[in-house]
Amino acid sequence: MIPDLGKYAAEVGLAYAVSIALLVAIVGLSWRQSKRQKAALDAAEARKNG
Amino acid sequence: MLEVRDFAIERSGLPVLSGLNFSVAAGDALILRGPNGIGKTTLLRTLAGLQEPSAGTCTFPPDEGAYASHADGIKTALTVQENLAFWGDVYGNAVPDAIWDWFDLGDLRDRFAGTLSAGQKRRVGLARLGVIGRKVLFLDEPTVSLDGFSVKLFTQFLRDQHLASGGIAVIATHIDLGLDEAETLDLTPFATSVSGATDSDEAFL
Amino acid sequence: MLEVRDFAIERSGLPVLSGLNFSVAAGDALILRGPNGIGKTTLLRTLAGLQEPSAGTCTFPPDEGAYASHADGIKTALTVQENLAFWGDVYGNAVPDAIWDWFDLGDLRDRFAGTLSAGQKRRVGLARLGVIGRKVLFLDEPTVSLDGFSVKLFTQFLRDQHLASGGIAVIATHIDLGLDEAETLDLTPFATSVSGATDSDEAFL
Amino acid sequence: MSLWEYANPKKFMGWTGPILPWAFGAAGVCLVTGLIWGFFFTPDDYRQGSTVKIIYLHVPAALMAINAWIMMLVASLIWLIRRHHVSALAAKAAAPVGITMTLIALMTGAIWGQPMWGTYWAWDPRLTSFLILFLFYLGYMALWAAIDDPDTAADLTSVLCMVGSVFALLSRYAVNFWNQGLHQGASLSLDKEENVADVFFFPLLVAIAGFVLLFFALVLLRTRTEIRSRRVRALQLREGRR
Amino acid sequence: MIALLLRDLRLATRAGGGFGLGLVFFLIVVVLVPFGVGPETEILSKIAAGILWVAALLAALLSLDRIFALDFEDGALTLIATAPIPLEAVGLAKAIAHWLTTGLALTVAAPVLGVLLQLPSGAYGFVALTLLLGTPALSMIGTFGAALTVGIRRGGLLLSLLVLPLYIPTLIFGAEAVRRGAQGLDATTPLLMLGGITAGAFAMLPFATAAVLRINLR
Amino acid sequence: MIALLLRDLRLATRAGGGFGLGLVFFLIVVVLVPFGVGPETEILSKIAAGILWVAALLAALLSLDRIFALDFEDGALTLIATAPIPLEAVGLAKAIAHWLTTGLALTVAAPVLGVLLQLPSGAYGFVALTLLLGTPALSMIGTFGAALTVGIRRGGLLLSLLVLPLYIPTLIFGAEAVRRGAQGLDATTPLLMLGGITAGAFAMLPFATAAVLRINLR
Ligand code: HEM
Ligand SMILES: Nc1ncnc2c1ncn2[C@@H]1O[C@H](COP(=O)(O)OP(=O)(O)OP(=O)(O)O)[C@@H](O)[C@H]1O
Ligand SMILES: Nc1ncnc2c1ncn2[C@@H]1O[C@H](COP(=O)(O)OP(=O)(O)OP(=O)(O)O)[C@@H](O)[C@H]1O
Ligand SMILES: [Mg+2]
Ligand SMILES: [Mg+2]
Repeated sequence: MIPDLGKYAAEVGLAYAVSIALLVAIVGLSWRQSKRQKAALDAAEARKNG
Repeated sequence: MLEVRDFAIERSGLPVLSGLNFSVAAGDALILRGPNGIGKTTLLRTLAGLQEPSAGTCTFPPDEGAYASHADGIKTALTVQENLAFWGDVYGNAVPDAIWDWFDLGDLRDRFAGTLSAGQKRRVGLARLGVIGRKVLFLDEPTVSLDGFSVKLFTQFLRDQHLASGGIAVIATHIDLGLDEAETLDLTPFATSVSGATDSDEAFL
Repeated sequence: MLEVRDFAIERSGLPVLSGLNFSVAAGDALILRGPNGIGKTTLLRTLAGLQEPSAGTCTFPPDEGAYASHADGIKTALTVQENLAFWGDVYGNAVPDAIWDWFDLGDLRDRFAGTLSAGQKRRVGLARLGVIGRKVLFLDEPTVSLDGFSVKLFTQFLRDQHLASGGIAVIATHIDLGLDEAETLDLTPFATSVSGATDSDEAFL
Repeated sequence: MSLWEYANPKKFMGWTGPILPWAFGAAGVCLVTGLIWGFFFTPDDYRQGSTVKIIYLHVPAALMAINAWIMMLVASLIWLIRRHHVSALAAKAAAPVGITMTLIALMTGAIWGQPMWGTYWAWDPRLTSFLILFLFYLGYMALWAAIDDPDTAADLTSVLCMVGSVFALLSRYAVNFWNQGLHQGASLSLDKEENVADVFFFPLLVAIAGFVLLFFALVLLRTRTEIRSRRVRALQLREGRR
Repeated sequence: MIALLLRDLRLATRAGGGFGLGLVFFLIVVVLVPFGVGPETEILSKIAAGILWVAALLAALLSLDRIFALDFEDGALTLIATAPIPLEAVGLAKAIAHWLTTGLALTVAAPVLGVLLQLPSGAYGFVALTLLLGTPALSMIGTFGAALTVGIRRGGLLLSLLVLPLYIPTLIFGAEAVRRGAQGLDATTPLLMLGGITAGAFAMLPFATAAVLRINLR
Repeated sequence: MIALLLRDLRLATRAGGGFGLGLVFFLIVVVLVPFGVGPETEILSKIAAGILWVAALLAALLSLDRIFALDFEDGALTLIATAPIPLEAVGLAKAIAHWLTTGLALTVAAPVLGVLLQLPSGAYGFVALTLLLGTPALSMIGTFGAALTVGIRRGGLLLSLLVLPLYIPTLIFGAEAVRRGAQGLDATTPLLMLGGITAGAFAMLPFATAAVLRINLR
């Protein structure tokens, strides 16, 4: 099912790998920061109310 | 004549003081008191126009305000004389000859400012006030590092030169200046309660 | 026990004070007084070993001296807690829990030092003295910018913690600390007459 | 009720919360469809061989790199004029996404360059101006990071963004003048004749849609994070007071 | 404004004031490059004009953080901001002082240092001309950058990062004009662009500088 | 000493701390050079190794003034000097912290940036190797220079002036090793010299640094 990439397989594969890695990285980073900040806010909120 | 109405100030988006109302007539001085961190520095900077108040107004004759903080902008590589002459030029005034006596700087006139002791440097910083000829002075702890004699010199300058010629001074200080005729304003009651919100943060609270 | 004999100091090759003799017993404090520019700062720096005296000796238990100047080495990008912990590490001590009360810093513990007011910052600088655990303190105008309450806190710390445990303090100040048991030394009589020459210059005179 | 009301942080948190999953979902669907379509089900180009498949990453990323900067410019202007906090925070939130897009464009381009031009890097104007754009992003983010006070940071970065945009345009002109390029011209024009063949074009469109949606979703998510962190900061400051 | 300009010039010429150090840095970069790339005359003379421009740019860049930081640290900037000089004039005076103490000196020194890099003989005039036209823009853009980072302690490297992309067009047109000029090609366009950038920078950036200073002093 | 090292690393990674900025400066110098000398691949690849070394050296150089100046200005250095850490250890800790935040990053980034300069493919390994061997010396020598100028306000440019001649041997051997290595010649001698300089610097300069600090704090 993998298409025949010919002599440029390395390049095309690398391009896809790098790009997808970068996309995953930015999504993951944003997601983690979001979780962290949410936790920090909940903690601060709890301190304020409690 | 300095008039402050319904004044509120903030520092980094945090309300510091609010509900301030006072006025100082020409020839009068006002002494600000209050514990560390109450907001004296912030108030003086706001009055001097370096930052915006979060509410209220402060009026005094335009182009008559001057602010003096801890850091007195003295260039260590210039002599005392050159330092003062610069401020004279900026404000379009000559350096009054009497200034050397007022602040007991005669002997230090040609010393590089970098070689002065802490108190001597402070005296040069204060002498700037005599050079710029502004009527409304906002002074933040002007007598830090000064010995008793120099404090007296400074009080004398304020009283005999500045206030006597119709000037106004607002002074934050922790020590007793001996300026008995001046009114005192304790800032403690004006500290903003924690629940107050300011412009820039209320959106987030 | 701090003992100073026939001490003479200079600043940039110019003699400043000479003929100083004094000793401070464990548990005692000495207050240095004198007009601006007399040489208090220079004396303290020399005692602390930051510069050489031009004559005389100063003895105190080795590795027990600590110097505190105006600039208190606080990193604005670190929190108060981190700042103190660093000094604790350097001197191999833990930060005593009581320090937050001694200097009323409990509320400021996790603030970045850069966001403190002048007096609050000073308090952090003084709290360092409680962390490093040195016995012989040389303090240059420690209470600058402090309000009355904080000055009291500091005096209390000196008396109850530092001196009570056998510490020594030499303090230059222009204000009254309320440390009544301390001896006072007026430096005015020790000012060197201008004609005196120092080691490094006499070759040219 | 004016449109600006939606930019109130509370309101913003309110209306973005529910659409966030949909935005990510749509982005994911488009991206996966576009990339799989492009990677598996398109023929090779007769000149470029299989490397043409890189286009589905390269072009959308390049487009978004520029569009992210434009979005930041607009958001900065809104902040400077109307002082809507969310606008400043959205600009801040977009920068890391924009720089990632720039990096993807640069790296896929570089990888593509090796088989096509025989070198990973040439000082072609298009490539060079992307490198300059990368530097602008870096500077912008570094300035945000270096300033403690959030409003000051917002003001300063906004001015930087405006001045920087002028100089970015100037740089574009300068590099064009400086060197003749190897890179192909725009072929995604409305003028059908120059366009790439449809087999490449449709998956490319889907991939572009995917990148746009992903950018949108990420900026929403990051803006929400920034709003939360501002609120945490405000609460903490408040606690720190006596 | 004149008072400020004169003071800055006087400070720059005092001990530790930084006058001449930009020049020295320029000299040092120019000296380093042959150590790095090796002594072959032929290569050196090809890259000479470019290296001179890059070195001039780096020398200008590295003296930027003095423009405001010293005045900020000792409080003078706050006092100047409340003095009866518009902040726009302050920005302009600072940029002019920077150019007089740095750009002008670089312009004079560049042809001399060209000898070290085996600069082709036709290029000397163009190097001087382009630097004369271009360095004022470097000073003005740099002043804006310095104002932007004035509140940041030791913002020096951040300043470089912010300013360098802004310097690129000036560099490109400057170096390109020299290269074309030296080969006898028509250098009018890059020279015009260079002049245009300088004029534009002085027309607009004082305002941006003032705005940014106001924000930073708040 | 560990406490100091850890604090410096922490400060460097805080906002405005300067971590990564040395790297960015490196990137920027590398990017500027082609704008100056023009885009021709052939010329660029000839000068690439030399430019990388010069750029690394400049990047290290420009981050030097942070080593002591910040601590000096806020008084921390005086306090550290009276603390129970020998000043020699202070110098060493500062140099190590500088290398970790600057030299190491430069070493990693150099091969990547080599692409921009069309570095010949045989030279990549040698660039990384020589930088790894040489940048510690740059940090240590620079720490000494920073200690020498610590009392001088904004001594940044003066510092560069003092340190650059000290850097020249490192630069020569470093660049030479890469050039020889890339051409397949024997690069043992310059590599050995490079290692020797680093070893010597770390053996001797902490003491010189401490001595100079002592004088400057007087
Ligand atoms: C680091 C290097 C590169 C960068 C920064 C870059 C940048 C860009 C940009 C900004 C676009 C969008 C232009 C537009 O739509 O108007 C683009 C499109 C494109 N690039 Fe690159 N590029 C690079 C290398 C390459 C290489 C090596 C190739 C292949 C030989 C290539 C082939 C293309 C193609 C085919 C398009 C689509 C053109 C179009 O349809 O508009 N690029 N590139
Ligand atoms: N860097 C310097 N170079 C030359 N002379 C100096 C230098 N610093 C201080 N002096 C001079 O040395 C003398 C002693 O200064 P010192 O700072 O010790 O005084 P001080 O007693 O601490 O004064 P203050 O109460 O004002 O702090 C003063 O006359 C001062 O002018
Ligand atoms: N940069 C800053 N960021 C955030 N908060 C700050 C900042 N500077 C000061 N503050 C806070 O603002 C409040 C007011 O500070 P301000 O400096 O005006 O106090 P002050 O009355 O002058 O005190 P002091 O007598 O100690 O000088 C303090 O609680 C302080 O902690
Ligand atoms: Mg204050
Ligand atoms: Mg003193």
